[in-house]
Amino acid sequence: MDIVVIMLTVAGVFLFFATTVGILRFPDFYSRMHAAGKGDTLSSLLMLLPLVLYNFHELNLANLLLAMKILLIGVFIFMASPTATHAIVDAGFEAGAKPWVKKPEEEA
Amino acid sequence: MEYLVSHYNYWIYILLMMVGLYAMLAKNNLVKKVIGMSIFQTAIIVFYVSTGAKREATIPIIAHGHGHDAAHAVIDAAHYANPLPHVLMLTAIVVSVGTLGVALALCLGIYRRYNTLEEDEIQEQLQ
Amino acid sequence: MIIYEQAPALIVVIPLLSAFAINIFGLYNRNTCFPIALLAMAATLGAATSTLVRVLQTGPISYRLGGWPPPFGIEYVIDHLNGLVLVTIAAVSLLAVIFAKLSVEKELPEKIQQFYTLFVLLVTGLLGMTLTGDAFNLYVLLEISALTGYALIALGDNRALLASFNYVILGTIGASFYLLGVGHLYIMTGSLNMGDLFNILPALYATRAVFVAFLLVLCGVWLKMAFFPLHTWLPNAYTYAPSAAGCLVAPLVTKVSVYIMIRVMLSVFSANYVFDVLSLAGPIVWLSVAAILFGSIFALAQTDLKKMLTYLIVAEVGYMVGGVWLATGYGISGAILHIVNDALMTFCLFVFAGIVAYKIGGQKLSDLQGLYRKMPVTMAAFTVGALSMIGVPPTAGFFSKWYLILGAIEAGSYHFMAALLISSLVNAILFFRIIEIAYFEPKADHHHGTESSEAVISEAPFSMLLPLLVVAVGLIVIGLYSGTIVSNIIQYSLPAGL
Amino acid sequence: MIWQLDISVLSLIVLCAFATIMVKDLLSAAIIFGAYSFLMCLLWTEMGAVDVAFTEASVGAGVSTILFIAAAYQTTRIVKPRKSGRILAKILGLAAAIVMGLVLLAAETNFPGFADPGSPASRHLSPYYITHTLSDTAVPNMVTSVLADYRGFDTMFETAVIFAAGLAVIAILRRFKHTGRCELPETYSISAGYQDTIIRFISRQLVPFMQLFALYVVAHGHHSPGGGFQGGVILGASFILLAISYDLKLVMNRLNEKWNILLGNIGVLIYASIGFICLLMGANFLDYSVLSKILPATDPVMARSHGMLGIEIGVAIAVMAIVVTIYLNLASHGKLDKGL
Repeated sequence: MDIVVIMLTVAGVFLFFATTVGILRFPDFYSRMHAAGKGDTLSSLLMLLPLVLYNFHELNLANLLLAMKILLIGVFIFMASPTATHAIVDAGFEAGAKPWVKKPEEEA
Repeated sequence: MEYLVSHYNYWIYILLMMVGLYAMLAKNNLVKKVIGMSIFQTAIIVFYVSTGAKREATIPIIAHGHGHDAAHAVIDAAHYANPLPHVLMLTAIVVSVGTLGVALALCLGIYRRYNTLEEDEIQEQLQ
Repeated sequence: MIIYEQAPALIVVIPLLSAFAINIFGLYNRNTCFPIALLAMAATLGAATSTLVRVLQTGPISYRLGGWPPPFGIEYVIDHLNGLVLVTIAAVSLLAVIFAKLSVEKELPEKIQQFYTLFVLLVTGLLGMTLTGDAFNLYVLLEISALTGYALIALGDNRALLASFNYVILGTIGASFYLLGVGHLYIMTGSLNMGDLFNILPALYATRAVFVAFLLVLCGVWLKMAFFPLHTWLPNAYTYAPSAAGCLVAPLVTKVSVYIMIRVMLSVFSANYVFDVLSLAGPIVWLSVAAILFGSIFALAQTDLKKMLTYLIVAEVGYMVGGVWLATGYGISGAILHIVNDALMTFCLFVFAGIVAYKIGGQKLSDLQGLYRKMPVTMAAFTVGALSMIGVPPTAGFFSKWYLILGAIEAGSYHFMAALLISSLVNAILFFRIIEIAYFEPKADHHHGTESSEAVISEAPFSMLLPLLVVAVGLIVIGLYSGTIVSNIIQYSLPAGL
Repeated sequence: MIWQLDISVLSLIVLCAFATIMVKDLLSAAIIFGAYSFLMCLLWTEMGAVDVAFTEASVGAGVSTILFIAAAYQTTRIVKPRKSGRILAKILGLAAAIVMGLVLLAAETNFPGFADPGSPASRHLSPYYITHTLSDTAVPNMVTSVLADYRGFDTMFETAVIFAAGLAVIAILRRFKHTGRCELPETYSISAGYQDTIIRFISRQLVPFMQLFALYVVAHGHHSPGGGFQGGVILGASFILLAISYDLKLVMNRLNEKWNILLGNIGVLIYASIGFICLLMGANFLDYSVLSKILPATDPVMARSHGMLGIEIGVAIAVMAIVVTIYLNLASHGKLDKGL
């Protein structure tokens, strides 16, 4: 059990790290939001799951309720985070942010 | 080291207060002044909350406190953080959001009249 | 007798509940706002007076809110000092609400309902600040009166918004300093109740933290009362406020801050600590001398009636702060008496300015020409207020100044005495200038100059005249009875040993 | 109390504070200020002040940020550089800040150490609250019991402060000239401008859950962090979410201006009237224990608990209405027609 918890947490932290790197390093607005939207959602979930599992060390009603609450947070993040990313991208599109393309002379 | 661990909170709150006060007095943009005001107020909240913290103590909610028999359980004050500063700061947060609303409303009104948020430009228009 | 026992709570609860009543009924019919506000203020005055009478009969009262014993719950403490201030606040706000009726209908026809609600809430805040015996509760009420004050000032036209914004920034710094000072006291003692702090603090008088706490509270209150170097928000804010709001805010807010300063100095700290342990009295008296001179000189330079009055407020705040810090019995009595007198005098003059704005429309001194002919009653009442401001017997202003001067002599602060005399002289020049202008007819080169010499009497409406007359009579009556007030009320609020 | 964590969060906070006041764009400043508030929540949770953290999360990070954004949207987001020759204010501000910092630093050396269980603040009043909250009021969350009962009078005025703030915003911004009373459209219609279906759909799905959660926070404040204020802010936030993803009209259809003001009044009135009823029944103002005479099957202790629930509901109603009012007025410049 503990091993699973640790592995999931480490995976979550790694993904968070990758997201951050992505936000900093990607070339344009859209790909940065891509990193933020996808990476953030999954890594948050990966951080919450081990918390749920960790709670089951001692199985009783209170812990079960707590686990339910944490899962609800996960559901909320799953809905809200991509929507927020979508909204930001949408706003960026309306504001006229140009997607990054390879330099024309390279293509030619 | 011992001293640092037991006093770093106070240093940080003083630093935040200085940042806030500087922004309130020296910034030219009115909304920036309001932001400074919020920082100033949160700094005071940090100070108060620091007074309520207690080593080896948990959050100020009595565990397993449901029902009437719980009233007879022995409660040790050292196990729970000090609730009083928390209560005071709830009030302070509410007051600060009220002040924030009023200050921003004034900013909007000023912008409606002078069409700028910069203090020096408003002063020029007044002269 | 529920009413009798619960009067301390009722003083605050009546205006609070009526504020909501005004707002709810005002949604449906705007004409209900004024009667409710009037009734509420009258009932508040009744409760305040009965409380003061009870204090005079039985000594200080303690009222436990929520029924909890003092250091744990919040406590109201009414003694002679705040009983007197309470009655003053309640009386001035009753008169102000009478004055406000027509003025609001003319200046703010759209926002009558908001105006009265904010007005009554402001009074609630001021009364609560005066009543409370809990240092943190005072902060909350300070913020109520501050927020409503910002809004009332911002309702005015012409530059009021910017003035109000500056007031928000500086007022928040002041309130936050007060809060931080209370926080310093809390971290050192663990208590928030003023009486409790008074008992615990003596053991900690030697620490720097308590000294800094005192400084912070003092600076916070000074910002709120616009004491000299920290006064910059006041003149603009009070000048551009609507007349009806100015009549409430200008007389009361600074005075209540002075009361808080006295309360903190004498009931949280002690006279012994403040005057003997700290060596601040000398510099602060000098500062108040500077405030008096600065306020007087700037008042002399103004051509706008209201702005002149606001600089006079800055000078008057100097009187009271200096009087308290003289650290003599006479000085403190004079300062406390001056809280009452100055509230009435400032009210009188601001009501006059409001009537001028209502009838004539302008606030420039030159607009006042020929007023003695046009409004003899108004000008008579104004003259009483002006004489009191100058300090001519038997008006009230003379007696508080007399006590302050006696205090200055007793303390040997001759510079403070000199400043008082100079300021009286400046006031005399100022007000005689106004009276002179008002005596003269408008220039005959007016296109209907022949008609104006007919001396048409067009007095202010009765509801505006009434508060002015009441307060003018009040100034003389209080002047005549000031000996009684000092020996029966103020005497008991002095710290022992002075 | 993990001081390493504390210090890292605190240094991030300081970084955010500097960034907020340095950045040349008001929108960025608002967002960074939101991050600052969230870090504050983290800090306070870590110090054991869960209720304060909860409030800061809903108010500081949520509503304040939205208000800043609305203000920037209605005015301008550009911060112009200061004109030359106006450095006096800067020097003055810096001097004031440094003097204040030094004075506070001088006082700080006298303070008891951080989180010292033997400090006066932990020994003088607070043990009474901690040990008596259950026997006096039957409320395990002592923050709630101190807030609503021992110091309930403070809280009443705190609610009055927020009410006054809402009223002040109306008084300052609201312009009645255009419409005598609120004009509502016949049927709800999507306003002009590009609006996204995904955002609308998700927001609409989330709103009921947010409101349910808010009610839970209000009702469960006796046993867990939360209470009337936090619940009210979340309720208000659900309306703000609707206003952002759709438009102001949709919100005004459900909660028009008159109702908003009325609810704000009613909320505080509930609080004050409960106190007043106690007074009429012969006890002191806000002494809920006397309510046991009129509430069926309650002893004075439970009456206190019920009284607190009553006032929490009042606080929640008032705060919700006022938060919505402030937002609507700020976002539409007082015209309440359209906005962010």
